[in-house]
Amino acid sequence: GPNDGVTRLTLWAMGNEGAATPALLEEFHRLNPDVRVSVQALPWTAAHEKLLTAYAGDSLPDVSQVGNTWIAEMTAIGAATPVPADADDIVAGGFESVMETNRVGGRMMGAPWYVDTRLVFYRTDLLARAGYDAVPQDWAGWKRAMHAVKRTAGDGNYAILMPVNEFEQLLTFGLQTGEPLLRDNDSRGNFSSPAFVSALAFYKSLFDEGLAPTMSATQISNVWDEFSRGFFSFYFSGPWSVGDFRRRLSDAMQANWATVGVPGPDGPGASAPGGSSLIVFDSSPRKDAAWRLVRYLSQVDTQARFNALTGNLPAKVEAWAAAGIRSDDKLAPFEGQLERAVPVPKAPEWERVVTEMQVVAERMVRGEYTPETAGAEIDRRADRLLEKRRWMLDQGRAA
Amino acid sequence: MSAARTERAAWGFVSPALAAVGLFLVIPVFGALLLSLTDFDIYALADIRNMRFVGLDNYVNLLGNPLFWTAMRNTAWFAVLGVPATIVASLLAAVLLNSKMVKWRPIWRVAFFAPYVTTLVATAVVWRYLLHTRYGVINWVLDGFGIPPVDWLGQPETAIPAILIFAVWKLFGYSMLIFLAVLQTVPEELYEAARIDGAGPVKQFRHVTLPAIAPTVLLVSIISVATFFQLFAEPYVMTQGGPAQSTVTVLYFMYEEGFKWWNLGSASAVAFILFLCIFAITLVQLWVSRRLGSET
Amino acid sequence: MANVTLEGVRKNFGATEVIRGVDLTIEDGEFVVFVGPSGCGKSTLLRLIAGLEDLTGGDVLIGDRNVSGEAPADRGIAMVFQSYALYPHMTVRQNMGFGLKLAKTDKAEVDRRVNAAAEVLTITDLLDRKPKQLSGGQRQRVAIGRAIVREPQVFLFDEPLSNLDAALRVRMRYEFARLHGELKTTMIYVTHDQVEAMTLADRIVVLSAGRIEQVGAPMDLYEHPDNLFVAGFIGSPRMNFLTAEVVEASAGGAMVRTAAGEALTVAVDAARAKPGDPVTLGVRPEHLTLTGGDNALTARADFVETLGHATYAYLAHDAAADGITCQLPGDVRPKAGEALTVHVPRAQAHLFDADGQAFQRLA
Amino acid sequence: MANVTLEGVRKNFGATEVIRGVDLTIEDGEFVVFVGPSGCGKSTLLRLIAGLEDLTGGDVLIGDRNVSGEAPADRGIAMVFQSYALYPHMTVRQNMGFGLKLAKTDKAEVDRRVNAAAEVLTITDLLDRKPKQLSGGQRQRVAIGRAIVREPQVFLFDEPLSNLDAALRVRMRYEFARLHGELKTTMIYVTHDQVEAMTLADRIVVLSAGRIEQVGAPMDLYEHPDNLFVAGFIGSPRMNFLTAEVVEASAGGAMVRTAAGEALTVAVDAARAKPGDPVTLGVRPEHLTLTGGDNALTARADFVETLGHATYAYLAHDAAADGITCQLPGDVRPKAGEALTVHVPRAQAHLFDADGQAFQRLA
Amino acid sequence: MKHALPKVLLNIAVALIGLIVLFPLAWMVSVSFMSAGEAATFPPPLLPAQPTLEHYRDLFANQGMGRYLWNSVALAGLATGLCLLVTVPAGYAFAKLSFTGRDRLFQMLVGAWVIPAQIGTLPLFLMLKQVGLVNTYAGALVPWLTSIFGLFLVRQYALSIPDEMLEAARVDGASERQIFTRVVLPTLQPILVTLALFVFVGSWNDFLWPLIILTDQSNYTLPVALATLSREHVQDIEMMMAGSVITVLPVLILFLALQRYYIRGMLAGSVKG
Ligand SMILES: Nc1ncnc2c1ncn2[C@@H]1O[C@H](COP(=O)(O)OP(=O)(O)OP(=O)(O)O)[C@@H](O)[C@H]1O
Ligand SMILES: Nc1ncnc2c1ncn2[C@@H]1O[C@H](COP(=O)(O)OP(=O)(O)OP(=O)(O)O)[C@@H](O)[C@H]1O
Ligand SMILES: [Mg+2]
Ligand SMILES: [Mg+2]
Repeated sequence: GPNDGVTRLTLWAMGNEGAATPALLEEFHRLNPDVRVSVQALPWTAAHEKLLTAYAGDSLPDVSQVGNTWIAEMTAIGAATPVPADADDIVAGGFESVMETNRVGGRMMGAPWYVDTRLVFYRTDLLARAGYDAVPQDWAGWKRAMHAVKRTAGDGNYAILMPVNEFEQLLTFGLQTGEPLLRDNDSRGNFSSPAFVSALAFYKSLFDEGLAPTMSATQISNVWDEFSRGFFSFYFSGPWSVGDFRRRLSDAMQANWATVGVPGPDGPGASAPGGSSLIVFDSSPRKDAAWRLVRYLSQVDTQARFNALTGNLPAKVEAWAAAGIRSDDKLAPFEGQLERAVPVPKAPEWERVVTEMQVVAERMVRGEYTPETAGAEIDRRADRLLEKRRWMLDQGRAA
Repeated sequence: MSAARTERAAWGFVSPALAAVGLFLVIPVFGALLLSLTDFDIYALADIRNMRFVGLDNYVNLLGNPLFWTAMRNTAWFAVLGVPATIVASLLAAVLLNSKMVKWRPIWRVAFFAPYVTTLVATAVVWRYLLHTRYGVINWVLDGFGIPPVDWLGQPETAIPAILIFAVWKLFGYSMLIFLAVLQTVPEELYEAARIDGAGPVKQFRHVTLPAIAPTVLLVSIISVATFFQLFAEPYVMTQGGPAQSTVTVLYFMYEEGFKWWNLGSASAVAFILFLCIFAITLVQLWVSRRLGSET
Repeated sequence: MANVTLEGVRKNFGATEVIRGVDLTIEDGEFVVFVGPSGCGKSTLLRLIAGLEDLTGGDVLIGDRNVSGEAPADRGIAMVFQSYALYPHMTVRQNMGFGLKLAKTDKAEVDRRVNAAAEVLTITDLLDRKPKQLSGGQRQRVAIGRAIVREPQVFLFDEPLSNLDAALRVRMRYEFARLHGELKTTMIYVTHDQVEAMTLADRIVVLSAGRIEQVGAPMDLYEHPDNLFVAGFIGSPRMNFLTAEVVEASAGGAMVRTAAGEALTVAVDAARAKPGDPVTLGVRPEHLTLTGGDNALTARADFVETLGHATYAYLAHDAAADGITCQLPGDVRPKAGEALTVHVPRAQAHLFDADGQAFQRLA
Repeated sequence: MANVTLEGVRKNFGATEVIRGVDLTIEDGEFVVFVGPSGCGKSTLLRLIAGLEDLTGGDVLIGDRNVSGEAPADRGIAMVFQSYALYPHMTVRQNMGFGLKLAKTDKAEVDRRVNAAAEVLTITDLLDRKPKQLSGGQRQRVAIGRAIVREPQVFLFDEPLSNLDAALRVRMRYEFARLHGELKTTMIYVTHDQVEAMTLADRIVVLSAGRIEQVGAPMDLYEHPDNLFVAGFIGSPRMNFLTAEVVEASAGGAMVRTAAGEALTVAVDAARAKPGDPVTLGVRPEHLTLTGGDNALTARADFVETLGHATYAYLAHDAAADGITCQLPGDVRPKAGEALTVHVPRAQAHLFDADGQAFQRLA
Repeated sequence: MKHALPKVLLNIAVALIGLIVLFPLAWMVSVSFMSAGEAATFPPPLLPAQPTLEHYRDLFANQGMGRYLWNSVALAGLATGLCLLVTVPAGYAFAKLSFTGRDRLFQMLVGAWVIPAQIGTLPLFLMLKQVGLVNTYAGALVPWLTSIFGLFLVRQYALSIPDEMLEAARVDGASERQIFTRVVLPTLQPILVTLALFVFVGSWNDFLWPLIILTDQSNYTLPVALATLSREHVQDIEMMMAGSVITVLPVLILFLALQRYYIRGMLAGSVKG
């Protein structure tokens, strides 16, 4: 019954985490018999809108996993609460670029749970067949390698898979240029800067030159099968795919793939610090218990177990050793990539801006825009989206 | 006194329904009109002071928003291609099923109609796999005819036709029923008179069947236009608006604007434009049916 | 114009026999009416002649040509349907000319024929209207017009007046008589309305359950029905029937005793009957009188209806299961409950044997 | 049982006056029939008596009690509707007992009354059926039974037989007469069927456009219609009317000249007429004969219908816009086109003045 | 005999259409019994090599399908009940009882009918948020209270009730409420079945509104859950087919059992789809 002295918490978790968290919580329940957590799983593709809908409908959970790019938005609408001053230990010891994404107005709004960033998965055997024993670390070299792969891959196969409805690839290329993506206190787009246009041009050229199929993720029935069939040899993804590939690829195939940092314009490149944080919602009447849960989930040993369950990379550097990640040749490259990570702008509208960016980029790939006109178009769309933010800044209502 | 008594009872009977309609339909519609004149968004949801009255700005912005026009154009394509396809399919089915020579007609009638009652989301999921580029049954059949596989849902050029194949499959049974009902009102004697006049099957169709159902073709096309204007779940489930937003419909656009990005003001403006479109269609429909009514 | 001959015509729908062997010759120019109870096969027989149904057995000859295998359009017939079956989207002119157009008749000729038919039917000023804009009677005329322009050898009509109101029906009945007088084409007409049959027909064909019961001129059927069925079917109110037994019988007449014990004589040739045979005595309500003394029945009036122009008395009688109806002059007004003595005119009574076959009346 | 009095009853639907002031007294136990053309207000008047419509003016008294403001259920009436209006989901027993049940009548008493009514109507073995399982006549009986169990003071019937076929109608007509004989309750009966009116009524009320035209016993109306309307309305076939002009007039009779020039004498009290007055001569088809020489019209037969029991001749005549109909004996069979001399019996002719009011007949 | 050839051709044509129409549904059922990954091969297999119930088990055991099924049943059932409760008396009154302003009100309802329901969704959401009905059954049920279509359907049918029957009841001494419950309702029974079926199927299949108003996964209806699942499990064809079967089957069975009623309603409502 509801009056049995037990605090009931709801935790929203996305994708894999939704499935894995209940196991992680058994220990928590043992340690905290007065708290009971129920986990609800959301699909990633619907998570953002679900969070906003729940916020609009006053039906947010107590705690939720959120993509760490969304924290600024959750803060702006007043949904998130800052990590309590006396609970700094929860967030201590993380990667700096990731910590930065959780910081809004100088306060930590979320506790990094796991980190990820994207790097390149590739078929060592196919690369070798094409005459390469390592992935070149600059764009030009990388593209040459892709051409070589494409030539040897056989009809109907490609070098790289970059689903045209995913923005992460282009975003990564954009971040690698070093030029900020928004300007004027994040109130205007900066996508027509020559740097970003060059990223657009590189992105587009991979499709134009037949290296990447013009496909969206919904059309790939499953990635690992296609990967092992050689439909593509390079794949842009995060740590979760390591687990997937290990589980789903055949034993024979295990020796034939590896991961490597993303090549940059001229040398190893940056990528966006991804991953999820845990936030406690301001609407929750059970914040104490909620922070207890967050603290538990942030502990080094919990994170290590979490890694074992999901393959997710711990947010705390200390946990990397505990989980033995550094000795894992597939995961080790992530550490370097994370250290090179560059945070994305913290405007609450960012999610939408980046979605528009991808919409335009997809059309560019399909031939509607050149890189230059695409950059201008993204700016135009971004500026419209940021109009309200400019007004709010004028009114002093936004940071 | 008897009049007073029925009057009182009648109000008791109608007031719950009227209250519900007023509260949950009429007020929200006026609310939508008001909302469309504001920039109500997620910030306003947090703090109502963050809302501004912007007059017709939402409408003006929409007119300048390429995605809106994309949505309008896509929707128009859905209607322009879907309506004739639905009519041809349903008319063909109805004429076949109206023939006394066909066996098990009641069973076929129910079978053809069955897709209409199935859950759209579920059948959309099914069709997504039927339309799959590599493993889909449809490409397999095409393969049998030596046609190379088509990337149905992956290319902007084929995504609308692909969704339409599904939509027609789902919807044609309904129009078929209407046609069947009308065909059954064509008196048998008219066909016999035509036979005595020397008309063969083709002439009978041309001179007896077709004139009889002509008004219904119009009616069905109007109904179908309205239906195609309200496509939402099909793209939501099958393509999420892609590829390259080629399947974003007006309603899908409204949904994203409103419930994904929480720009309720702008979404309300979309809703109103959608309303005006459907309203115009319905006016035409009423006008047509009145015209037809007055002729009989 | 042509004669029509049916030879052993039979028709089954699935397992049910609907027409069970009909032989009939209709003379050139004759107006023949099919009557019979609902479902007896009148329409089916007509449609077999038209070619709208396939024969199960037998042959149909029109103008001495066997048309059994031919399409309706080739038989030289024209049909007018109960519901008129006008093409709703065509004008009257188009409706009437449609068959000719399909036959690729010359346009001037089509116009000529349509105009001529319209004149005959006085619908010339309706030619450009659509059927919807016409009254019931006008539609009926158009339907006939459509038949006329085909210049058929035989007209077929299936209850053409049954959709009209009573007043219009009387007028259109008159039109049919006039039309037949004018065109002199063979006409076959199906109806269930006695008055239509009696007033229009040269000969009436009475059908029952897919067989012909009797064929004859209207007054012949009224005065000399061959059997109980025809006797009961023709005439309104219905003929009264009394169960009786033969007392004496000869070629010059018969004496019978009703089940109630009354002895009555009937002027029929009863040579084939013998005393003791069960028979049915028939007498029409309009032939019964309260005057005339002998050859009478006595019965109690159950119920009397005074209508002014006539008085109907309904009598209970032991020999008549359905009672006896008397049609009396309007100024004769017996009271309900009164016992009446009803005179049965010898010369106007009918007598039927146990099989329902009539004895030949002498009158 | 009670008398019914209408005092200045008026009813408007919106702006249209439907009942324009009706005063009428119906005696206790009387059988009164309302007739009149469609839309004249018969049903409305009946429903005003039942309390199903609110009065616009005037009063309704039942058993000397003013019931104008009372609910239908409290007026002591029972009504039988044209469509029977049986509750389709209830059995016959439930249908009949419904009103009593609503009035919380004791269950045993309900049963007793239902059984008694069922017995009167011989529907005892139908009590457990649903209306769908009944024939038209049986349904009609149930509807009457439902009225009987209420033990009303007045029965109201609105065209109770119009949904039945002709044969059944005759039988049910008889049932009504019997029922009235048995129950002796006041009955008010609306019909548009003349035969029903003539055979059932103690008195007929002829309505036209919301007003009473004449009230009287059936034969009174037939023989002495007050005006042209009643004369034309009562009797079938309709009375023939000829336009004429008075030549001589006195209390002992009148001589008129028809528009065609024939001089005819009529046995009416024409004291208030003077020569030259325009009048209408009326004579019923059944009173015209081909024998009888003088006081005759000559006319050409347009069309003759021989039906066996009677022959109808339709004559064209200059004084009769609608032609003249003659009902002749079945064995008289003139030919169409023949010129006939038709005798108008002086004593059975009617004469109406320019306002349509009848001159009193002497016979 | 002489119609043999066209007859055969016609029947073949109809059977062909039947095949096309029914194939997707049959395929859905067949694939739902295949083992994981079996359907993702070319050429696509039509029948499972080794029928298995694993996906159904998985859906109920791990994916919460039981909960969604219950939500769907409960919501569709409640929607049906409420809709009947509100629309039936009103439909009857508009058909058979005269009251001031009836015709004008009815015209206004006809006018309101023209409005696509989607327009009001945004403000309605905000209104329900104000009263705390977002993410509740009650919120999900609201649109079914405003079924003008149901009202019209009932009215249309009620028009055919003879006035005389109501008057007979009045003469019998029934109050207006008694007339409605004891005379009218039993008479309306066929249309009540039609309407109930309609609302049930409509609310079962409804997608947009539950998607918006039911934010909590534990409140999802089958279509919403299926749409969500299908985004997560694109690759698990067989499991998605099992989910589709669970979603479609109940309405399909209901429809097949009562198709006569459904089709009648469909034709009555053909003025607006
Ligand atoms: N197409 C058909 N299939 C099966 N039975 C039929 C068909 N057409 C007619 N019948 C049956 O044949 C019998 C005769 O029908 P027909 O229409 O000829 O009767 P009818 O004498 O014209 O009757 P009515 O006076 O009612 O028009 C009926 O029992 C009818 O049910
Ligand atoms: N509820 C009503 N509202 C308006 N007018 C009505 C109403 N009921 C009847 N009327 C009108 O009142 C007039 C009399 O109708 P009523 O039904 O009494 O005629 P009636 O003599 O019974 O005719 P019928 O023989 O056709 O039954 C008609 O003109 C009719 O149109
Ligand atoms: Mg027939
Ligand atoms: Mg009436």
